[in-house]
Amino acid sequence: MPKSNINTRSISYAEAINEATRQLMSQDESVFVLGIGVDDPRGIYGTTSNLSREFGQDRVVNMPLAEDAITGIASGSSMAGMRPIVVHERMDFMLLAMNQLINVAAKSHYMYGGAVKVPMVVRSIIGRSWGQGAQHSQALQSFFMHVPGLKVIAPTTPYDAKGALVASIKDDNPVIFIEHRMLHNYKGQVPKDLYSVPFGKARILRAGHDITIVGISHAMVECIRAAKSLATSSISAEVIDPISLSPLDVQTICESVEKTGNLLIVDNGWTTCGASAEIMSLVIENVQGQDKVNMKRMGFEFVTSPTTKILEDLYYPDSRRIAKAGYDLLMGKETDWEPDVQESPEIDEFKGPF
Amino acid sequence: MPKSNINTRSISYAEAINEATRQLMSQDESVFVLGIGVDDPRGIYGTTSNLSREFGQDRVVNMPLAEDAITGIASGSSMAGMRPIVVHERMDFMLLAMNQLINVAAKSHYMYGGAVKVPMVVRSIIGRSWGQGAQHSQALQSFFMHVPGLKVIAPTTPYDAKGALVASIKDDNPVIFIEHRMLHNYKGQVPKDLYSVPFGKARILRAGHDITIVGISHAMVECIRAAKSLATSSISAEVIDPISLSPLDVQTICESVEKTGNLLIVDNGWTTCGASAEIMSLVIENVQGQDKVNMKRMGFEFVTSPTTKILEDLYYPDSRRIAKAGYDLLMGKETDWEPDVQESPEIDEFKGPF
Amino acid sequence: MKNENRKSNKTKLINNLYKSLYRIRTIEEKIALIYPTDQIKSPVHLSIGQEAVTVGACAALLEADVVFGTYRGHSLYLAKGGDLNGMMAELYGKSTGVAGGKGGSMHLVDTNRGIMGMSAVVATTIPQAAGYAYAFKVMKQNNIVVSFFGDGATEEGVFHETLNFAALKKLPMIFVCENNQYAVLSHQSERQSNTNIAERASVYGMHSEKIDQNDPYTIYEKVNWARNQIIEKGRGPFFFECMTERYREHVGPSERDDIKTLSAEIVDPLQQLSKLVSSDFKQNVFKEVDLELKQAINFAEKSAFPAKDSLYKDVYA
Amino acid sequence: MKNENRKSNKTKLINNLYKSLYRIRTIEEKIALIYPTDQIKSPVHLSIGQEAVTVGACAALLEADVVFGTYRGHSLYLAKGGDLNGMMAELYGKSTGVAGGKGGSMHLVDTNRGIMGMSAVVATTIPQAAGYAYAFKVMKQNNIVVSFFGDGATEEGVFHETLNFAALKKLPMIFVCENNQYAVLSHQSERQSNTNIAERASVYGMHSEKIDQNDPYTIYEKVNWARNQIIEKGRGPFFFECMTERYREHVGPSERDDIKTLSAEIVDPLQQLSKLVSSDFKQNVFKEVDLELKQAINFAEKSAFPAKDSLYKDVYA
Ligand SMILES: Cc1ncc(C[n+]2csc(CCOP(=O)(O)OP(=O)(O)O)c2C)c(N)n1
Ligand SMILES: Cc1ncc(C[n+]2csc(CCOP(=O)(O)OP(=O)(O)O)c2C)c(N)n1
Ligand SMILES: [Mg+2]
Ligand SMILES: [Mg+2]
Repeated sequence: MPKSNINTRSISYAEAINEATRQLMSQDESVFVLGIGVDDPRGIYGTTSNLSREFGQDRVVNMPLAEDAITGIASGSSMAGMRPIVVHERMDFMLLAMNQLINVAAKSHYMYGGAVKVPMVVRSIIGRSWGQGAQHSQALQSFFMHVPGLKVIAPTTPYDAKGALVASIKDDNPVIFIEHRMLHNYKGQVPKDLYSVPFGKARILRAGHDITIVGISHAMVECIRAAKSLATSSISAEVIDPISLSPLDVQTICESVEKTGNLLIVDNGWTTCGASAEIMSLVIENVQGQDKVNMKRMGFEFVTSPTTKILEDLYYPDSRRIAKAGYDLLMGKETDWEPDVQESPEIDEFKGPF
Repeated sequence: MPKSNINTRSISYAEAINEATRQLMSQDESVFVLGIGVDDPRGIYGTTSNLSREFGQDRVVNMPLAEDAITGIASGSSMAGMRPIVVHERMDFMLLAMNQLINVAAKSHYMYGGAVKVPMVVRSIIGRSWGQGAQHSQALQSFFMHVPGLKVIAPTTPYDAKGALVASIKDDNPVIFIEHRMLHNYKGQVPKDLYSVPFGKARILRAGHDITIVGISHAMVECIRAAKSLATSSISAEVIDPISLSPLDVQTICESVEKTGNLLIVDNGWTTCGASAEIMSLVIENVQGQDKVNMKRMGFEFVTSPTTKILEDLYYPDSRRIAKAGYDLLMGKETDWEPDVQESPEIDEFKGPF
Repeated sequence: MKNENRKSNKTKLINNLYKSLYRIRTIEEKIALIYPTDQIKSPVHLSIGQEAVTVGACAALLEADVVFGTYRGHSLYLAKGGDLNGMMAELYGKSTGVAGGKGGSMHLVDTNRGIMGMSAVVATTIPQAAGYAYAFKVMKQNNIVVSFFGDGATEEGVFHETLNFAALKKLPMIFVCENNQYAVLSHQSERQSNTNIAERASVYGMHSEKIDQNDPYTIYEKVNWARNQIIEKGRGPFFFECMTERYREHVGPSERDDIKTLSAEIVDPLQQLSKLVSSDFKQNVFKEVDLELKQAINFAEKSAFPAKDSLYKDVYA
Repeated sequence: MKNENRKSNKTKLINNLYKSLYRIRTIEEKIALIYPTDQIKSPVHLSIGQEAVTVGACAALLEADVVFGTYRGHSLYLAKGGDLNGMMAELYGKSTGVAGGKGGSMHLVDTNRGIMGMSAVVATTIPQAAGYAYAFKVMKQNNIVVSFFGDGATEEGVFHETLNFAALKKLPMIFVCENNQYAVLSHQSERQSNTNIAERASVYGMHSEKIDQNDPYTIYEKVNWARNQIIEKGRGPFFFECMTERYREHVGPSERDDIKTLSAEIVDPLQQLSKLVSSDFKQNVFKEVDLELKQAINFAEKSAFPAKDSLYKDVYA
């Protein structure tokens, strides 16, 4: 990731997505955006703002409420040479589109023996906070990782958001592009020009040697905070952002684990059959027979997301609990170490409705 | 599981399902069956045969092609006190019902603070062989294991099929009941009376002490064969059938692994973020810090299911490859050991169309 | 029935409709006022302007009749007799809420009053309502189910799947579309090739009718008639598209700024009813509602937040 | 155009329709004969009896027009010009098959002929066809898309979602429902509250018509007219419900035994056409088809199975 320089400036994650979309739409006529409310003045949290004014309603298509058809329409158009970007305001709505995504889009290239290509991006946003509750806060990355034929990417920084979206749009496969509502307002240095962040390459966001912490999507932000807490107790955590979940860069993770001997995986999602289970299993398969590694997964509590804040706060792993888990893992037992309290301003300051 | 006695007789897996359904429908008026083709003379491979004659079309409801609505209709009826059993001829069709299953049925009890119950069973059949191909052979158990609020059960013997279906129908939650087309014709001793096979209790189908093999759904049949192959080389494999995938009986698996020190998990499904990743992770979390364990997962190759038999045979783990993997795991390296060839008559003898 | 009797029945009904509508309007306006204090940490979708539909329809229902609705559910919940304290506490995220604080504004429920739930995913309760009606039918229970949903919901596939099933099985149910012409900021004409929803429903072979007035009494009469047809003649299902108007933003407490003027044809139901009700009656209603609302807010404020371990409760029944 | 010219054009067309239909019928009957030998390890859904729909419709299309179909796709594939060798080899699971043996009978494709694919999951290609048509529209390409599907598919939600979108965006496409009245063994009346599918489609605001004849010429004329309306006047979409009859089991090679007599009104299209074609012409067709089919079977039999490592190819583009 670049340091600030003449060609970069600080913009938000949402702006980075907007910019990647705009630049590619200018460059390539076949790129278009479709989804419920994409031309709405609020522009899906700013990520699609002004695109319809610039490119017209044929290329920024406000759709009827029809997620399954929207997905089929996108894949059909992609077979005709277009490059659709479908947008879902909530990832939960993708459950209405599983048939078209998994039975059709993911399989078309293979099932037709390579005769057709289905380049399409499906953007979706994981919700959180302010009583989003059961049906507006799901994080279903593992469903898509499970299925061959799909690629899955979940960038956490504005830099990676722009570059990964560019790579996704240019990719010739169906790509599930996962955002998190609590990341949209984050700012970071982003180059003005087009660039790609490649699939299958993890990023070490913080180097360290005592414990490896892998954080997915918004959990990454909490992991960085946890790493700072651990540092106050002289524990040096290496924090890795996989960015791309399918394909997944096992090698970078394994190299880190071989160095630290300890692995804490924190997903922004449920752990059962989740991304964290996959990463843990891959590490076992790769490092077994070598040195002993301590491992732990964290994620959403295995319950439905409640709306009331007092329970919601317990539902998500926060930096405090992550730091504590890391510490205890390292010590090999439950300790009474208490981490510094780290603030999570993006959550505390977020106010409804959405 | 009972030995043959006066109250048991040998019936097929499909007959066991039919019998459990019939007995509970006789006992409890609120139990009913709905789905596409459930009153069809072929009776979903015999599993629903004759039920409509006995109980009438109000309780064996042939449905329009509308999987999402069918699921919502089932959950709505269950809130009114009925106990619906939804049947999908192929598990792949459940992808059309994910919204109602995951956004609604799985969450209702929690999201309404316990005010409503959604007792419903969703039966579905994993297809295989004879060119089922990409869209008629998926095994999506991990999707349902991932979601709190759902129970998931995948029995492999006729005895467990009957008892687990009884338990599922009596359960007050949405239960995903998973069958495999290649198991339907298998026969086994099944009691005439009603009995339950409880959730969350694995079954040791074959005791052993050198390696633990966990097999899921039809993969279990291949694991038993593999265990026999291994026995010819004096390797004693303990074969465990989890039966219930959510809740999952980790304890039985861990106890076996502590004894054998080797674990091979063979799923009838993809491994990435699959049931096998979950089991491996749970075992790590439970036994770590203790003795070293060698572990390996197997499942479908990470590609879309092809139709032509020559590729299909490579796509699925068979007893030969399972035995070989077990042997090599035990030896800690790749060996040139070659297992006995074990037949898979249920696959070789199966002829289309379905 | 004598003419006078009929007249006095009608007066009573109008009074009740007025009271119900005034009460709901007042409660929601109060919610909008409280909202900026952040005590309600839940996305609220207000029905202000469109209460006539649920108020009119529910006036024709018995307590044992069942309704299903959407995230825009306060009005339905209250019109069907849902407990106000439980609703307020739920909005405040308290343990005394109807869902113990786990559901919030979008998932109101009161099974004792036949309010079977509301969903944040558009159109999802439509097939559930049909399933409930199917149960009524096979259990031979003399009640009906009413499914409430917006104009946007009629674009979802499951709407069509359910209409077909309900008509095929002649279910004892009524579909009520609250057509406020908008899905968030998107007008019906941007989303539907034929904006006449009642016409689209009619092809499934059920009685289907558009009601233009946004008037609770008209809606009451239609729903009452349909209910009688179902109960007495075994007919069903029925479909009503009720034209109405939402005054506030899609979600949140603010006035709309996305449309300059509201449709001229659609009148404010509260103003209309107000003309038909005596001022004495109104004064009483004002007082009653004021008191009830104060108590409910007090109840919500005073109630405790859920205990931490309740996070793990009710995942499974 | 002179009357004679028109007549000779019509004769030519009838001849072509006959040839196409005879060819498809013969090929499928041959497949049914081969099937018991287990060389085709793939579930085959034959169109025998209902070929008129795809034969008639495709006769009105250009090569660059695009079609999407279902698992019952042999007839569509052949009518649209798909390569017979590639299809046969695909059924045999060979590497020379149109999908390299990975798709089988249910997933035929030939992008050079505008055959964009067929799906084993009912109704899934309907929105894809609309997406393709949307691309034609924005890319201003003067071609159309035809979506073929069965009567059962019209029960799925996505059918409704797609009709709304197609009509809303005035897409250059034609929906063709092959109504054989059955979904597997279930009659339309068990599944649809209103079995008039054309009527159900008409409420989306598109030209929608039921064609009763099971006659390829009639269907050709309608589709040809609709295509011209789309290309010349920018109209669209159009909907045709074509009544037809399947003679074989839902899946597999056998004759049906689930219905005693086929609908009296529906005639066998091949017998009908046969009366309009000279016996010389027929003799030629017999020979040609016979030869072509022998060669295709030979091609399929002689071709190699896919190499083992092809299992891992084409997962990603
Ligand atoms: C399946 C689904 N898609 C999209 C959304 C996002 N969304 C929430 S409300 C809404 C508009 C619904 O409009 P309508 O049905 O007319 O109801 P109204 O809000 O007008 O009462 C949309 C698109 C959703 N909640 N669920
Ligand atoms: C979504 C889905 N549900 C169920 C099935 C099982 N199934 C396969 S074909 C079929 C009947 C479809 O009938 P129709 O659309 O009329 O086509 P036809 O077979 O008559 O050509 C059914 C129910 C399926 N393949 N896909
Ligand atoms: Mg609306
Ligand atoms: Mg049919």
